[in-house]
Amino acid sequence: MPLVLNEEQNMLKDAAKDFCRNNMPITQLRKLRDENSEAGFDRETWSQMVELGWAGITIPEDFGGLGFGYTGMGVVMEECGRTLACSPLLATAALGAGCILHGGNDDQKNELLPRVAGGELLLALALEETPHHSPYGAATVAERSGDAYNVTGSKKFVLDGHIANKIIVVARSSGEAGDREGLTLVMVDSDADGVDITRTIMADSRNAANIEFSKVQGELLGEEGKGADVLDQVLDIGRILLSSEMLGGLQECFERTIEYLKVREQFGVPIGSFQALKHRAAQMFCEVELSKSVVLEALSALDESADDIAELSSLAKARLNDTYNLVSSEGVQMHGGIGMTDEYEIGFFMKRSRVCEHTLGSSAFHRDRYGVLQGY
Amino acid sequence: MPLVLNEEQNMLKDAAKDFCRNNMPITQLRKLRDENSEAGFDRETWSQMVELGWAGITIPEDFGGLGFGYTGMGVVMEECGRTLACSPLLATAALGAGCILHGGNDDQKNELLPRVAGGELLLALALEETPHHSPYGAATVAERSGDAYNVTGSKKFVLDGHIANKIIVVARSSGEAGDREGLTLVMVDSDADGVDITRTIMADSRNAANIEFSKVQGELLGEEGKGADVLDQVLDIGRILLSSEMLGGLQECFERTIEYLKVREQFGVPIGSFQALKHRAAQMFCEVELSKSVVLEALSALDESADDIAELSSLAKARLNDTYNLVSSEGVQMHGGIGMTDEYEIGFFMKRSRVCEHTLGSSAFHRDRYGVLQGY
Amino acid sequence: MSDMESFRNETRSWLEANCPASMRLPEKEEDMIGGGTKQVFTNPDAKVWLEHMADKGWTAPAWPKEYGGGGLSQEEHGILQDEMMRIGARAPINGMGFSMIGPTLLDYGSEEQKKAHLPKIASGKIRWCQGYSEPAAGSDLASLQTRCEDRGDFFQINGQKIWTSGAQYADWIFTLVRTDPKASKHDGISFVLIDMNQPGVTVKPIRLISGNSPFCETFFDSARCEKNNLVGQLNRGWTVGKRLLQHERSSISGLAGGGRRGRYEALGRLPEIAKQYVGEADGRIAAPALREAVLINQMNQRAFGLTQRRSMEESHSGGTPTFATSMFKYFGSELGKERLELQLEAMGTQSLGWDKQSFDDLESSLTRTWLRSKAGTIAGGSSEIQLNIIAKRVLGLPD
Amino acid sequence: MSDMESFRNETRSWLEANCPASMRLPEKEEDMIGGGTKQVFTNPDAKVWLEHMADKGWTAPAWPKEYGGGGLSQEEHGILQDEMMRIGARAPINGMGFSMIGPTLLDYGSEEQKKAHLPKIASGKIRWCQGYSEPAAGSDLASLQTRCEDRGDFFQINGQKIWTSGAQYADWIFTLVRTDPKASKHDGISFVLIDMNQPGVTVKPIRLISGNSPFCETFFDSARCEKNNLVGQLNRGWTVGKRLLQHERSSISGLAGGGRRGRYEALGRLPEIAKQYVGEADGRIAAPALREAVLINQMNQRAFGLTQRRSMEESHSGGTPTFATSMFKYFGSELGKERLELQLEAMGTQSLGWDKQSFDDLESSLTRTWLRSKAGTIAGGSSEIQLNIIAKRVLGLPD
Repeated sequence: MPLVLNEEQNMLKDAAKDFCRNNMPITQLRKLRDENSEAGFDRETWSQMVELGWAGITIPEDFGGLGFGYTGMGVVMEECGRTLACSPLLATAALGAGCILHGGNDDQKNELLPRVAGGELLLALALEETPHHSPYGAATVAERSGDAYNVTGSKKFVLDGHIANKIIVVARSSGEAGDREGLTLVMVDSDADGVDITRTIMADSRNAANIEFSKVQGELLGEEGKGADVLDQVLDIGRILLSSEMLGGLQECFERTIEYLKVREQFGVPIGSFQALKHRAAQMFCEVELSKSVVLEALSALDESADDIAELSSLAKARLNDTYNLVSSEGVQMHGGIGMTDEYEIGFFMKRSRVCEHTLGSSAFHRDRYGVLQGY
Repeated sequence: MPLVLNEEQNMLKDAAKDFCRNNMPITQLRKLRDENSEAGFDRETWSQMVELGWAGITIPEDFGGLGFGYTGMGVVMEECGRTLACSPLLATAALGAGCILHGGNDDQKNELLPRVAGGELLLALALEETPHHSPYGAATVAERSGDAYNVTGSKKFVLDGHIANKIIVVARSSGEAGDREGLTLVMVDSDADGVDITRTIMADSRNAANIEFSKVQGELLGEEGKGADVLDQVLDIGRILLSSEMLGGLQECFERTIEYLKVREQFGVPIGSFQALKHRAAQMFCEVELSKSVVLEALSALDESADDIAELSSLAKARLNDTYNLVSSEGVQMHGGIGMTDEYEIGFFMKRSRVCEHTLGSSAFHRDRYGVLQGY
Repeated sequence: MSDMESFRNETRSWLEANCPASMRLPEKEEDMIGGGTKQVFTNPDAKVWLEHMADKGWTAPAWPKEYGGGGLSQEEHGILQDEMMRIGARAPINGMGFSMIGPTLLDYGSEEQKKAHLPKIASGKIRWCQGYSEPAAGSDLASLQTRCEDRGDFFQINGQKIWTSGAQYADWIFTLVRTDPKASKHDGISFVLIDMNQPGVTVKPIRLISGNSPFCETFFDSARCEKNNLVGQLNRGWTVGKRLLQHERSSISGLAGGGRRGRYEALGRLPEIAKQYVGEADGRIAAPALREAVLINQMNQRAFGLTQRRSMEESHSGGTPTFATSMFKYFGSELGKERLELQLEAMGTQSLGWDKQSFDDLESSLTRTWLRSKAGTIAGGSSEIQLNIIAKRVLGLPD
Repeated sequence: MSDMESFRNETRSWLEANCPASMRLPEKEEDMIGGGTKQVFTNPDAKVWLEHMADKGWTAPAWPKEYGGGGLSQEEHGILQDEMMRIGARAPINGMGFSMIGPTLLDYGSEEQKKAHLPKIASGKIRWCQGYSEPAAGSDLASLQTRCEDRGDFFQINGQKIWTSGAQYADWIFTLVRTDPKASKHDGISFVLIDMNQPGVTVKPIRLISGNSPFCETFFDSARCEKNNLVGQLNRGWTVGKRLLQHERSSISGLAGGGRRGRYEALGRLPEIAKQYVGEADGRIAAPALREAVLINQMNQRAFGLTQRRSMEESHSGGTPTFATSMFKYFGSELGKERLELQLEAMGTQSLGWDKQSFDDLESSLTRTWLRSKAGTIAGGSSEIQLNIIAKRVLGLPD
């Protein structure tokens, strides 16, 4: 699997960098936060992203997408991560579209994917029921009723749940919480009867939702009881693309910190001349470089449907969690007092890093998973 | 519990410091190693230690000891640790004497303890059967036969096992390896029929033994099946006194390293002026100070028969393991090339630290135990 | 009955009689009393409790009685703290008057200054804040530029201070100013006390990443300072200022009284929280990597507490204390930061909420406390500065 | 069939025919072949294998054929390595001739020097060692004092080198010497090659904490060096020396070929060893804290390996490589050290034996490998030096 970008991917990356810098810098996030934006992202900017094709990068051309692959989507996510850009990319284009692509039947794909690529359909994946990522932890019940399914249960931390048009619910038709068998994916309309959505604003100013489902009627996605087969694939896609976003964020945070070390003077010299800070900076550099490699490898694995996607996804997510935490904490510490102010942007990276860490699996989760996959 | 030494303890400490410096400096350890000493310690020096009363510091005066308490013994161990002094103190005076004092009947105490204090009786505790400390792990069998017990099994890593006159064997009269119930302490003569001792020289040039017991006849110490009650107390004594020794070793190692940082010049300045090394030195200083506090508290707890001895013993051993490892590894690294040479003494501390770490419980063992004792 | 026993009994009875019931409940950060002319008492019991304690001199138990303190010996002070803890009594008042400028005036103030300022601190009438840092002088405190000029009758102050905690609530500010711009960096500095209730002093709160504004920028525009408010000698303020910093570091590290109660009590005990949020297996916190990290943190915390006690015992027993305040500041703040990171890990997504509706009290206060904890290793001399000090002053490593 | 396919087929057949069976078994450290006039072949197959490979030029596959190499392209070289790995073929020979002085002569040597020295390295006839460090010049390499004086016909060398690895087995030494004591530190240094088979050169092995003596002190007492053995210009040796250090760091970090085989193969796979010594529960290493640490180490190792590959791909694809050799030296040696500490933890008291009777091969070789691993972060530029280099050269932080 190649660990360098090809020419097309490099062009996409450059374009994404320009777009994010110009159209969704961190000042946009601050504005969305301070104005308590109803959507949590800017709909105008989203339309522009859709025009660039980003909502359908990984969707095959047959279904109205670009068919550009995961490495392509990864470089876009990375640039979004640099500016902490808020958009429905992860929830809709990675997780939601992934469920339809890997679980949906032809009708569903034909009907829904072009609408995703066209930016008009926003999706959310309602998975978690506890404060910790748990792919098979659903206790939410899916009951068959004729051709449809009724869903009852409560979900937490549903990314973009408050603005999705359709919600894909990870529910259970048999077994109990923790069982891999018996999971069933049911897609419901967010305005259907029995859906009660509470938007929750997180520390990074992004949105998740607590959602209650009471006998909500929806349609099956994939096979009854075999939802985990789809879910496993989709979650790995999500983890790897989120890792790409985190890679962008931590690089930006690291670069800003190095720059600050060069210009901030104390005791008559730039603080970057102090050896203790130099060594910590150099150690971070190593972690950043290792992070780039694992993300690239994991993206390539997705594009090539390699057989070690699961391992690489856990390798990437665990490493990116730890490195983003490290770099953002050191970023604040090395900026000193102004790093603690809301006015300065470095703190935004620290907040984002911790929310990312707990999205789709902490380091402890992924290290355990990696070990199990490797047989220890 | 006091965290400062009283006057008597301070006097003992000063005397111990002088004795160790003059009579058992690290050059003695090197000599014992290079000459492949039969005992692994210097018998002449041991006689002098006995004359100073050290073999019986913790043995009550009624049984011929000094009755000076554990804090007293701790300061002696600490000074021995500074010069990496080899002697039977831990195996005989702490573990062996502890078993007799806490497990023996009056006859056994009257007969044996004065001989321990007099330096003529050397003891060993045969506990471990695996490479990892396991207090209740004995599979070795104790079978009653009249008034005596026959012991069969094999033991590893018996400290000073090759020179002990009597060996206290942790055996089992019921249950299976891992059970706290059913342990029975049996004392056998090392020259009894069926005892097969293989001396093993460890990386720190000290001695342990692998010992095979085939139907070896011995006498009961304490109650049949209730050996763990005695063992728990004795092991905590051993752990805390070993921690005292480690405290001495790590302080000496730390001080030598700081001194080296002041005198070794590179790039025209003392290397101790480099901030990255300064910060690491200052961080070690904190760990060293915390280590002093936990050892003192644990020693006081022994002297006062406090109810948190077990917790403090694990607190101390875990911390001293980690700090000794840190300080000795950093010691070698900061000494650079000469730290890697056998001629220079700093490497001896690193070797001793790792053997100490695996004696009477690693940090993982003691952190787990501390957590269980605290209810989490 | 010994004197101490009878002191204990009297104290116990007096507290039982005088500490209102609501003052024995755990205290939220927003309920803490700082005193001063701008203090608002949302709970009238807090006012009563402050007045009772101030009457006894027990707001500042160890200060001499003539300055409004309690005149207690170290042993009596310990007994008072024990007895207050026994019934869970809150501190009647907190703040820099008690932890910083009070002790500094006791060391360096003139008799007139002690008489003028200490009783008003002890009674809670006047609240103080600190004016040390400046935008260009963070860790390099001595490079401060705020000018203080002799105008004959008085001093005139011009410049800007930053990180003046609680300046928006304070009446007076103690501050380091430059009185001789030509002298070398440490030599032209003086320590002066400035009344903030004057037109030349402006205060602007700084919003932090936690969303709170505990700190301000404070601007001096030809502010006036009477000459009797110079503490110590002119141009020798650095000595006074450094001494005060030690008081500050003790206070941040929890070495002073505050540490006894545990700074994160409101966030629950970490091991129990972890069990609650990740479950337990075989009596242990179910997530093994988290458990190991919690154990390391808690065991370090215990060793740290023992070391604080040892330090106090060593100084009582007349030996030379071998520790540096810097060690407590450094290690204590790093431990606290780590503890909060672990609590985040234990509580997962529930620890990262911002809007208070969807999260319970513990959860939303954790998010903000976590963010605020990042200042612990920056303010009052960063961890890096403390390590420099240990290396130089304690270990004697060369510059 | 493409050229590469046919090259692969030919190589495979040739290896099958020419690599003796015993040369396909895992290699113990003591069996490694270093060449030179003092080489003793305990296994005659090793000699046969070396001769076959040397005849093909495949001891130095990428060197030009005219200097005894194989003249292979990068791609062909990769295929050769793959095919050797496929059958588990040992390297026919190793050493500083290949990893350090050979590449350096290719970069900086005169045509005469290349012709004189490279073929003898490739054939295994001459073995080299390195004379850089001196007792007073460790990390501060450029402060070296060994004098090299012009005696008209030849240079005369006086001084002492330390950490000359394998000097007791070597025939020649490449060394940095001071040719102009008056010039500034970096300017008066030259790079010269010295024949060790002369009376003026004395070698004294240094015993290490591991009990082995892989390094020596090497003394020059009016040793002679022909003038045609000056590499590069007089007084410009620092440039040549630095370039060689990069080759050394690549080799220590495992960036060069060696890394492919895994440096600690003889010690077993860490996760399996851990399972064997502490047991397993539910398919996992039974000790949870150890398991977490092993996972961190192994996952870092994998990320590190990917980064080595990325670095190679970036340099092939014509982009500017963004990495520093220093990063690989630093991270690789720290990882290796950590791995051995973990193996000690896993194997407990069985990992700390000294006498070989009571411990098995794995156990007693581990003890010594662990001790030796401590040199990985010191030799070839310590971790501290590497971090300095990254901070300065890669990140551009100021001095």
